[in-house]
Amino acid sequence: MSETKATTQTEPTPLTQQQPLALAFVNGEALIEKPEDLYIPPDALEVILETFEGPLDLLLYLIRKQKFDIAELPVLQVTKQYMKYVETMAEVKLELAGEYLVMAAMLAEIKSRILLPKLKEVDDDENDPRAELIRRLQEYEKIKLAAERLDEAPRLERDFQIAHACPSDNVQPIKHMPQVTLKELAFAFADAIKRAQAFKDHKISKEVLSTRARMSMLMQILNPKTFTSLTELVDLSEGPAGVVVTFIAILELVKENLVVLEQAQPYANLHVKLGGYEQN
Amino acid sequence: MNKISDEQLKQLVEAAIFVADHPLSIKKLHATVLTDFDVSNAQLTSVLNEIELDYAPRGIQLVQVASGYRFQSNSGLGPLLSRLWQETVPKYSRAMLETLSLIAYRQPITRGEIEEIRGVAVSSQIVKNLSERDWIKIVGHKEVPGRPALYATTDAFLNYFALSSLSELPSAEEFEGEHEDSLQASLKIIDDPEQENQADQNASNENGAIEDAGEDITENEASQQDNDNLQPPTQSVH
Amino acid sequence: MNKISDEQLKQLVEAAIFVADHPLSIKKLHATVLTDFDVSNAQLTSVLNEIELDYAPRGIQLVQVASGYRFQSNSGLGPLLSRLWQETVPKYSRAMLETLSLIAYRQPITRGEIEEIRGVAVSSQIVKNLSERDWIKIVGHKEVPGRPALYATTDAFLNYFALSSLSELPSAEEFEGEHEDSLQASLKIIDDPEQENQADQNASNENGAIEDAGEDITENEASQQDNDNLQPPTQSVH
Repeated sequence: MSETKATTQTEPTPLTQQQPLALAFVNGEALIEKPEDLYIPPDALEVILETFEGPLDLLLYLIRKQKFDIAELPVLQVTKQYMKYVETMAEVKLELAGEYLVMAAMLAEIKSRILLPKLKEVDDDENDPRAELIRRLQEYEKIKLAAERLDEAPRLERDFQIAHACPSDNVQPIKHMPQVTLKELAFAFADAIKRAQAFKDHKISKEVLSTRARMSMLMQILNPKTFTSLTELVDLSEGPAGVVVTFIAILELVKENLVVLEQAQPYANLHVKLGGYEQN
Repeated sequence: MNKISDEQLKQLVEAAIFVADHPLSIKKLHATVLTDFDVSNAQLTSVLNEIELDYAPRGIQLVQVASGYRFQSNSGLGPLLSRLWQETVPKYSRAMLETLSLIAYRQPITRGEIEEIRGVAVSSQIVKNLSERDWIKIVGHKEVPGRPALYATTDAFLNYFALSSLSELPSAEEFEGEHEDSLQASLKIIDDPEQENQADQNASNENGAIEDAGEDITENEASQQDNDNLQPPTQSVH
Repeated sequence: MNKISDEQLKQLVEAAIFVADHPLSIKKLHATVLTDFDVSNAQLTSVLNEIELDYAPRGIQLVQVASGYRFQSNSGLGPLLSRLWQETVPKYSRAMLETLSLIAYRQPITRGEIEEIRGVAVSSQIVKNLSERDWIKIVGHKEVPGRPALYATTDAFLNYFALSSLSELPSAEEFEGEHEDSLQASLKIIDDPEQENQADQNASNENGAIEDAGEDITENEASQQDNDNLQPPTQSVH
């Protein structure tokens, strides 16, 4: 900024001057084209910036716009223009600026190395940051073009659709049923019987409170006409286990669609009667 | 193993490809509809070639994509056929296409590597979208600190673009030629400080008006501090 | 209104019917893909007839159903094409096998009786699956409150297990030797005290944790798999 300010102070130029002039030299030839995008109203800029995919994209645009070669990387001109974009960007879209600022710093560094003969001698061949930037620009441009090409390539939905025919009615999926051996069957039976006996040996009053038996009992207590309150069905003398069995038996009956369970409102008492829910 | 005539084989293979839910590979054809028949790969390939030729003058064609053979409408009919659907065809953003292209051409690649080449962060949304479309998948992890995921494209990606393999993508080298630059010649010019200075002077002198207009606006609207932050070390040069 | 050649019309109509999600009526064709073209109904019908004839010798046919035209595979190919959709039903659960065995060995039996022996409810799905496989059927009702269904096995069940009568159902004892052998084999690794100690030592040396042989093996396999995952991506690319 102060760089340009200095220029302005020493050589004030009227703002209206706009005739086309050689702006740069490409391969030794003067380039006479006014880059019309040098000044963009900030409002428009915001929109334009959104179309750039990042600092490399913006840089590529500036280079291509003026028909420079990437490999020539006219650092001085491009840096100036780039800075303008970045400055405006910093105003309108601060959160975007991070990546762009890194590039700005890199451009500035490259520029300084070109302009300072001393630094240039030291650095010369090895480790030229400009070479690295050229490599990155070329690499990015390749991908940019590849993406454009991919976008143009014929694709499903937009350019073609899959052609299908319906299978005739007699096409039915084939189910492969699992294989079962007699041995598995015999052992399954033996295991079930062994376990049943183990239950019996361990006595258990659970047998007394079998869910099935309780379900049958409930079926006999309940009637299909009137609702019975859940509290009437629970026998507190059976203890917590009895309450649980009764409750499970009711749920089991509901599952089998043999009783209807109703509740007027949340936390209200539950009522049960014989009958099923409408099957849908 | 039963025998099947060429005519029957052609009908069966054609119908199978038409009714299947997914493209059918030669292997899949053997394992399903041809399982009872004694059909050589050569015989099958020749029948597929015949079918391809049969459909050449028609509105649809037999194509080989990554996961097998399928029929699809001619690309030229796309815009007309799209009238069959209410929805508009999805468009993909440049960020998405560039990310996808990088994964396609440079796979397996990490997110960090994509960001390095594109010069901007890759949004999680893009990676998520591409994964949800089943166009990319994680194929492993790079053995560097953080073990970042390595991405690659899928067969579904190739199917979508009607490609049978990645080698059918335009070669990356083609893009290099598009703006053929002679690196040698250009470096010579840039290395010549006089010319570079001259060009710079030209630019600042003759273009000063337009540039200044831009600068003024920037300076007015941005705080001095912001400008200092932006200021590269170049200011000492002039 | 644009003109369209008979050849183009045929291609377009054919492709439209092939790619549409539903059968296409003449009206729908006019309203969608033909909307810009000056095509009479007679012209369209004649093109549809032509397409129908074109496909007569092929594996699929143009057919007219209530809602319009569609392509459909020849019904003669139905049984072969069915092989494109094969589904493997998962292995039967323990509950399923025990239920089946109780019906086989204790028939006729009610669901309640099975539940009493097994100590848990028999899911309706199990009864449904066994009935669908045609291995069990209801042979009557028990004359107790609720008149529960009595289940028995079918002839199809006997045929599957190659039994001529239920009396041939083996007892578990007949397999007893085999059962123990297989059990012993599976327990062998853990039963071998020396091996376990060795594994134990390895585990403690390597990561200070005490792990048994089984876990150690799993860990090795897991890391092997991880390495494998890293390799293929580059190969699968080409």
